[in-house]
Amino acid sequence: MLRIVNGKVHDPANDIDGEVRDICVKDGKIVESVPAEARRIDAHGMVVMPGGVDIHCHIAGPKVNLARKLQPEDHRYDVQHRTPITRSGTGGTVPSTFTTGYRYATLGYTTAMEAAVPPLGARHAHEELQDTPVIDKGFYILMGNNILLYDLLKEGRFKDLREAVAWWLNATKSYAVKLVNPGGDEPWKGQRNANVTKLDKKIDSLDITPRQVIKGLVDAAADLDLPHPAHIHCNNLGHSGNYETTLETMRTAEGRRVHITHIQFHSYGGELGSEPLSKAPEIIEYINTHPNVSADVGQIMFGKATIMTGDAPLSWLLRNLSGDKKWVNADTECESGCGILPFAYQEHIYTHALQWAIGLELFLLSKDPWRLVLSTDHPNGGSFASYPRLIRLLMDRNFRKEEMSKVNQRALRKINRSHLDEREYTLQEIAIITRAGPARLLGLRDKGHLGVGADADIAIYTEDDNKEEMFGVPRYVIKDGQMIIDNHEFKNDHEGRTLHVAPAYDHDIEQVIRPFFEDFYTIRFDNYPVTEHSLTLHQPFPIERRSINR
Amino acid sequence: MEIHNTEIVDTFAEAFKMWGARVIVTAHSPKWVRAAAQAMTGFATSVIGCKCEAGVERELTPAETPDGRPGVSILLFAMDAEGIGKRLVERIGQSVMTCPTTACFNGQEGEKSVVVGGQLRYFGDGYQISKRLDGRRFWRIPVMDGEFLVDHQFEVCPAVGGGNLLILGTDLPSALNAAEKAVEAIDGIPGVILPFPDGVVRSGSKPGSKYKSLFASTNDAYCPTLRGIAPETNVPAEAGCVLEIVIDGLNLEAVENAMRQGIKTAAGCDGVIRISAGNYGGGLGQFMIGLHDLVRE
Amino acid sequence: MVNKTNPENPIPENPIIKNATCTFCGCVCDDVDLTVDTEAKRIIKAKGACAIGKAWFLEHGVEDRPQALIDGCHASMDEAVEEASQILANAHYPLIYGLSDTTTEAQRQVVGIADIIGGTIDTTSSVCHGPSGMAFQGVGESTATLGEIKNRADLVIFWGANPAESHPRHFARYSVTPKGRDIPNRKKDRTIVMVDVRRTPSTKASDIFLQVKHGSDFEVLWTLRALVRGRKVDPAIEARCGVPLAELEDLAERMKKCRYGVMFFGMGLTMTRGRHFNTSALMSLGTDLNKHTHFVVIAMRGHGNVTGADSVLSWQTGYPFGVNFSLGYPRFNPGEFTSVDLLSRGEADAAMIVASDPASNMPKAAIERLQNIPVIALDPKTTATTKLARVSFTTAPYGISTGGTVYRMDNVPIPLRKALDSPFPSDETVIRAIRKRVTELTADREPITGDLSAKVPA
Amino acid sequence: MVLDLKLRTQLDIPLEAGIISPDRLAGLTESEIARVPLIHGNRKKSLGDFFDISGTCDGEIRLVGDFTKVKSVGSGMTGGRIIIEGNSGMHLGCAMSGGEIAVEGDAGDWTGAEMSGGRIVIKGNAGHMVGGAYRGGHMGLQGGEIIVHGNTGNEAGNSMRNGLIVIMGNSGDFTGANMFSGTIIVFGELGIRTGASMKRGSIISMRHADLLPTFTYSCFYHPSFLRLYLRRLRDMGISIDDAQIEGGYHRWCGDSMELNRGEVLLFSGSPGS
Repeated sequence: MLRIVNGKVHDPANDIDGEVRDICVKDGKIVESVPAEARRIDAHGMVVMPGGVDIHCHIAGPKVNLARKLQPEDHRYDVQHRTPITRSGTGGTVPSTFTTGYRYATLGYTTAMEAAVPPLGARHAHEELQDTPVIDKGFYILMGNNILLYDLLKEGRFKDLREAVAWWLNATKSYAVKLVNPGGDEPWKGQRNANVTKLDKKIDSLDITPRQVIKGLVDAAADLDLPHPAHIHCNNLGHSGNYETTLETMRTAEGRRVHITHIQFHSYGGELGSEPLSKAPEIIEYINTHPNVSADVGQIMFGKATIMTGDAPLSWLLRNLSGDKKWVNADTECESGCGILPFAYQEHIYTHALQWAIGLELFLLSKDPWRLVLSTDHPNGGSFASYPRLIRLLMDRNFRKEEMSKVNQRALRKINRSHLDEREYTLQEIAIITRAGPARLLGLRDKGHLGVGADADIAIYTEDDNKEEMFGVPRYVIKDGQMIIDNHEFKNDHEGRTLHVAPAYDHDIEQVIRPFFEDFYTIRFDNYPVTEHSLTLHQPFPIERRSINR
Repeated sequence: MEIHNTEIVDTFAEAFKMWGARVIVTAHSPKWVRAAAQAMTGFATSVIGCKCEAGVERELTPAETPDGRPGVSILLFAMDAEGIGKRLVERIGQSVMTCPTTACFNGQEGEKSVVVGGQLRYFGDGYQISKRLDGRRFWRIPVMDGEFLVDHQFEVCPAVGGGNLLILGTDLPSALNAAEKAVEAIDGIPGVILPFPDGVVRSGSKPGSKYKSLFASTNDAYCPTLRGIAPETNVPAEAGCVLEIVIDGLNLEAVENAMRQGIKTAAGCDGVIRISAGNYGGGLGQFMIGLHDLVRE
Repeated sequence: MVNKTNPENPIPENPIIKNATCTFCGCVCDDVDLTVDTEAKRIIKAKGACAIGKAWFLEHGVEDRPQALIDGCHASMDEAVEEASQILANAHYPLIYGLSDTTTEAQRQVVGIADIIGGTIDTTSSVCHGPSGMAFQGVGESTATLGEIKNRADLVIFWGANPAESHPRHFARYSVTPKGRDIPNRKKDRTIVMVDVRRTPSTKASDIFLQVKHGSDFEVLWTLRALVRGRKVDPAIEARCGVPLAELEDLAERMKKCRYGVMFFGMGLTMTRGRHFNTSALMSLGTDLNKHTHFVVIAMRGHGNVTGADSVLSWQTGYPFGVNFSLGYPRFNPGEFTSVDLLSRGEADAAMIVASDPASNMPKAAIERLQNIPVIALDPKTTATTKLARVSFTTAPYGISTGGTVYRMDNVPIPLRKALDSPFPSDETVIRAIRKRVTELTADREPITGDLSAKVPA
Repeated sequence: MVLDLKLRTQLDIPLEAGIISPDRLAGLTESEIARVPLIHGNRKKSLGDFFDISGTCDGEIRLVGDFTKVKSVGSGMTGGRIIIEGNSGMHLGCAMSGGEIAVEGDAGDWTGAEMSGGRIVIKGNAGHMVGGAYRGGHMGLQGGEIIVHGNTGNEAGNSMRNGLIVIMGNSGDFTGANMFSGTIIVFGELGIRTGASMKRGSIISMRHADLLPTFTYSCFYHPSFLRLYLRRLRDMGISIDDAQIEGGYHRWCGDSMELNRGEVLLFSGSPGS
C-alpha cells in the first residue's frame, strides 16, 4: 500500500493538470484511499504521471532477435551487470530482453507494444516477452501480406476475412492487426525483389490492389471492435514523394478508425529517386482535421539505429545506399517479409537532418496530442533510450534551436522554420503523447491514467528545467503497485503481463483456414495456435461480437 | 677592414624572412636524381620572378635517403608557407613525378606543414594508395613505370633569404674567378642554397623602379657603366665588374656560415678590390648581417 | 490432445497422439501420429516419421533407471539437486554445455543459472553451426522459412549437406518433392543442385552434381561470386576446385535466372577448413544474388532444438552461443568461451551438461578435462557423459514425455506434444530446482560491478 | 622505477587482468597495488593474491612468470612499457593506444586486437586474430605496430584499418581478411585465402603464395614504399636481406568481391622467377 503525497499530478485522462493531490495504491491498483499506516512518498517538487506507454517499438520476436544476434559489436560496450535482484544483459540499439524491460522501467515506461510479429513467430515473440521483465507488453501481428487473406479478399469474402482475422488474433494471442507495406511482399519474394508503388496498381500474381488490402483490414479491425484499429506502416516508406501514398492510405479508411505508424517516414515530398522534401504540414493537416486517424511520429534521433522492418524492399534499398556489409532478409511463408540492417543517422547528412526536422514539424504542428503520439519506431529511428532527449526537444525551444544549429542547414532551409521555432510542449501534453494518448489509442482502459481502478503504473520525476535529465532519471517507478525504482534505486524485479485480445469468432472459419495450412504451410494447423497454457502472466481482452451486417 | 688586400666594406647584407622546405628526391640512379633535381630547381632564382627560390643543398648517398637510393636534397624558399605549398605541388608534380624512377620525401621538421602529396594524389584518379608509417603519411601514385611515392605533407620552417655578397673586381675574369671559388666553398654547407645560375648573379637589383609596374630594377649603384650617370655609385673607379652571390638558408646561422666562407674565399683573389653586400638601408629585410661581424669572429 | 476413439469398445484402443513433433533432427516434423501402448509404456507406432524419427520415438520406453546418481550411487532428486548446486556454486569457472536437445523452456532457465553462477554457457552450435553464427554476425544473410522454399523455390542447392541421411524428410516436406503454391508440378518445377566433396545418398536427388575438391568450398563460392558479378575467372580454378569453370559459369547463370533460389548448407561447409569464412562466402553469395533475383540461404541445423538454443541465448544475452558471465555480464568470444576451447585449455573447473554427450564426441583434450572435474549431466539415457558425471539426472525425453517448444532449423517455433508419462522430471523441472538452490547458495557472493576488466569483448 | 610483478601461483582458471597496465598502476604504492582488484574466474580477488609485488610503476611494469592464463594485460593502455618475461595470455594489449609491450615468449589469441597505437613485440609465436577485430565488428588494428618474431595463427590483421603487422615466421589462413587498410609483412609462409574480402591495404610476402580467384595479377615491379618499411624494420634490428629491399615483387590486386583496391606483393628476386 502506498500514498503519494505533495506531487504535482499530470493525469490528462482525468483532466488533472499539475494539481497537487494524493495518489493511493493498493493491490496493484489506484484506489480512493489507503489506511494511514501505508507507506507515504513525499513527492514534493516532483511530477507524478501514469507510467509511459510505448505504442510502437520493436523489442521481441524473430526479427528483433536476428537483429540482436547480428550485432555483437553493438552489445560489447553497453553491458548490464547482474545484481542480486536483476538479470544481466547487454544493450546497444537492440538490447537483450531483460535489459529491455529494465531500461524501459528506468525511464518510467511501464507498457510497450512490439509492433510487428509474423503470426508464425508469435510463439517466439511470447517467449521473449515473458523474458522481458517489469513492463506489460503485447504485440501486433503482420496481416498485410497474408496470402490466405489475399485469397479471401480477391474472392470478396469479407465476412470470412473478418473471421479469419479474429481467428488469427486468437491463435497468436496478439493485440492488434498490423499492416506493413501492404501487398509488397509478393512482388519482393515472387518477382525478383520488385515492390508495389501505387495503391491502385494490381499486384500481378494476386489480382488485388494494396488499397483493397488496406480497406479490407481497416474494416475487419473496426467491425471486430478491436480496441486498437488497423496499425498501418504505409507503402513507399522512405521514398521521396510518398506523402501522397500516406494521404491516400488515410483516405482509404473512409472515416473508420485507423492508426498510421511512424508517419514521419511517410511525409516526404519531392520526386521519386531524388532528395526528399518536407510534406509534414500536409500530412498533419489531414490528421488534425480527421478524428478517425491517429498516428505515432517515428522521430529519428541522431546516432546509431537498427533498421528492422517487415518492409524488406526498403531495407534492401537502404543496404545498397549505405554500403554496410550486414544485411538480413527473412521471408516468412504465406505471411511476411523482413529486412534488417545496422544504421546511423548523422547530423550532417541532408536526408537525415530533414527526417529529423520533419518529425519535429509533425509534433509541433499537431493540434491533438491524443492522436499524434511519441515514438522513434525503436530502434529504427533511434533507441527508446533517446525518449528523454526527444521530450526535451519538444519542451525546450532554446535547446531545439541549439540542436538545429548542428544539423545540415541546407535541409533546414527546405522546411518552414517558423514551424520549429515557437511552440513548447507542456508537461500535460507530454503526459498525453507518452502515456494517456497511446493508452487511449490502444484501448487500454486501465492504463495511461491515475483514476481509481487504473493499474498502479506510476512514474514520478523530479522537476528540472533540463527535461532530458528529468525524464531520463525518474525518482520513483511503480509497476502494479510494486516499487521498482525507489528514490533512484532499482529495488525490485517484477514480471509484467502479456496483453492480448480475444475476439469472439465463428469457428467455422477454421474449415477455411485448415486446408490452406495443409497445402501451403509447413507447420500443422493444429500446432499453430499459441495456447493459453504456454503463456505465463497474461491478460486477455475478450471482445464480444456485436451484430455485424456487412 | 682588409683581408689579403681586399677591402671588406663595413656594411651589412640585408636578408629577409622567407619560409623554406627541404625536399629529398631519390631515384634509381644518380643520373635520374640529377635530372629531377635540375628540373625541380630550374627557373627558381628569385621570388620576384619565379615565386620561389630553390637549389640543390647537396647530393645524398643511398645510406642517407629514406628509401636507400641515391638522392639529393633540395631547398625551396618562398615568402610564406602557403606559397611553398603551391610551389611544391607544381614543381614536384611537374618535375619530380614526371621523372622516371623518382620518389620524393620531406627532409626536415618544421613549424608548419603544407599538403603536397595529398594534393598530387588526385593525379592517381582514385587509384592512389595511402600508407602510414611512424605517423607519417605517404601517397603511392600509380604512374607508367610503377609508382610515384611522395610524402603527404612537407614541413616548412621560417628561413632566411637574400643573404648576399658583392664581389667587386678589377675586371670580369678576376670577379668571375673569385665568385666561382666562393660558390665552390659554400657548396656543401648544410642548410643553404645559392639560387642563381651556378650560384652567381650579375643582375643585382634594388627595390622599386621608375616604372610603376616593376618591383625591382637594376642595382644602378653597382653597375660600372653607370658610374657618373646614376645618382649614386658604389663602384670605385678601378673596378670594372661586380658579381653577386645570393644565399638562401634554412636559418640565419647557415646563411652567415655561407657568407663567411664566401668572403674568406673571395677575399685576396687576384683583382678582387672590395667585398660588399646589398642592403636597402635596413628598411626592407629583417636580418642585417654585418660583414665585419662575420669575419671578425 | 489425447484422442481416445470409440468409447464403446471394451478394450480401449491404444491412444493416438496426432500431429506430434519429432525432435530428432532440425526438420522438426510436426505431423507424426504416435500410437502409444499404455501398458508397455512405449510408443508402438510413429506414423509419418522417417526411419530415424521412428527409431527416436519407438526406442524411448520408460526404463527402470534411477532418477539420479551421485558418484554412481542412487540418489534422491533432492540429494542430487543439492550436490549439483553445491558444485556449481563453488566452481570458479563453471561451464554449462549442450542444450540443443531440450525445450526452450528449459533453455531459458539454464541461462539463468549461468548468469547467477558467473559461468560460461555454450551450446552444441559451437561444434556444428557456430561458424554460421559468426558469419551471420559479419555479413548478415537472406533467409526464409521452409514454407517459402516449398511454395516458391525453383532452384534448390544443397552445399556440404546430406539430407537423405541427416534430415530424411527434408526433400519430401520442404525442398524437393512437395507441391507448392508457385511450384505446382513438384520436382519438375525445381532444379536441384548438390555441391559436395563426394557422392552421398542425397546425390541421386539432384539434377546437377558438382563434386568439388576437399577443402575448396571457399574458392568455389568465391568463384561463383565473381561470376555472378560478371567478372572473368581464370580457368585454372579447375585445378584448385576440381570443377571445370564452365560448370560454375552454368551454375552462376542458373542462380541469376531462377525466380526464387535457395542454398541449404551443412557441416560440410561449416566444419571444414575456413569454417565461418566458408559460410560467410555462401551468405554473401546469397546476398549478391538478390541484385538479380530473390535468393535465400538456410543452415541445415542438426539437433531438434539447437536453433532454439541460439535464439534463447541471443534474446537473454545478445549472443547466440559461447557466452561467459564471469564478469557479471554476458561476454561473447568464440575461441575463448566456446566449450571445446575452454575444456581443452583446462580452464573449466566444473561442468553441467544438458541433453548432450560431449564425452563421446569432443576432442580428446576436452574429454580429459571433463574426466577431471565435477560434471553434472541431465539426460534421458545413459551416455558416456552421464557415466563420467559426478551427478547425473535421468530426465524425461522432450517431445515424448514433455511438452514445450522447439525451434526448427528455420527459426519457426513449434510446440511439442507429450505422448508418454514419464516417472522422470523434465529437464526444465530439474534445472528450475537447481537454479533455485544455486540462487540461495550464491546469495552472499559479492556481486562483480564496475569496470574491472579491459576494453575487450564485454 | 620499474614495477615487478611476479606470478606466484600456477593458474588453471584465467585471471582477468586488464588492470595490469601503467595507466592503472602508476603512482600506487606496493600495498595499494596489492589491493587492486582483479577477477579470478568468477570471483573478485586482488593483485596481491597472485603476485609478488616489488617497486612502483612510473611507466614501466615487468611481469615474471607464465602469463598464459592472464588475460588482457595492457589492454587499453595509453603509454608506458610492459615487459613480460615469459608467455602472455589472450587479448594482450587489445585496444591499446600508446606505449610498448614486449613479450619474451609466446602470445595468445587476439594480441593487439583493435589497438590504435603503440607497439607490441612478441619474441615467440602469437595466436589467432593478431591485430584483428572482435566478432561482428569491423574495427581491427587501427594504428601502431605488432611485430611477431615467430608464427601467428589465422586471421592476422582481420578487418585492420591501419598500422603495421610484421610476422617473421609463418602466418595462418585468411591473413588480412576483410582488411580496410594498413600493411602486413610476412617473412615465412602465408596460409591460404590471404586477403579474402580485403578492400584496401597491402599484404607483403617473401614467399610464393596461391591467391584467390578474385585477385588479379598486375605486374612485376619494385615498389618504392616497401623499401621504407623494410629499412625501418632493419633499423629496429630485424634482419632483412638486401635482396628483399632491392628486389622486385609480383603485384596482385584484389579482392574484387570488395573494392578491389588491396594488393598482395609476392617477393621475387628477379623478373619471372
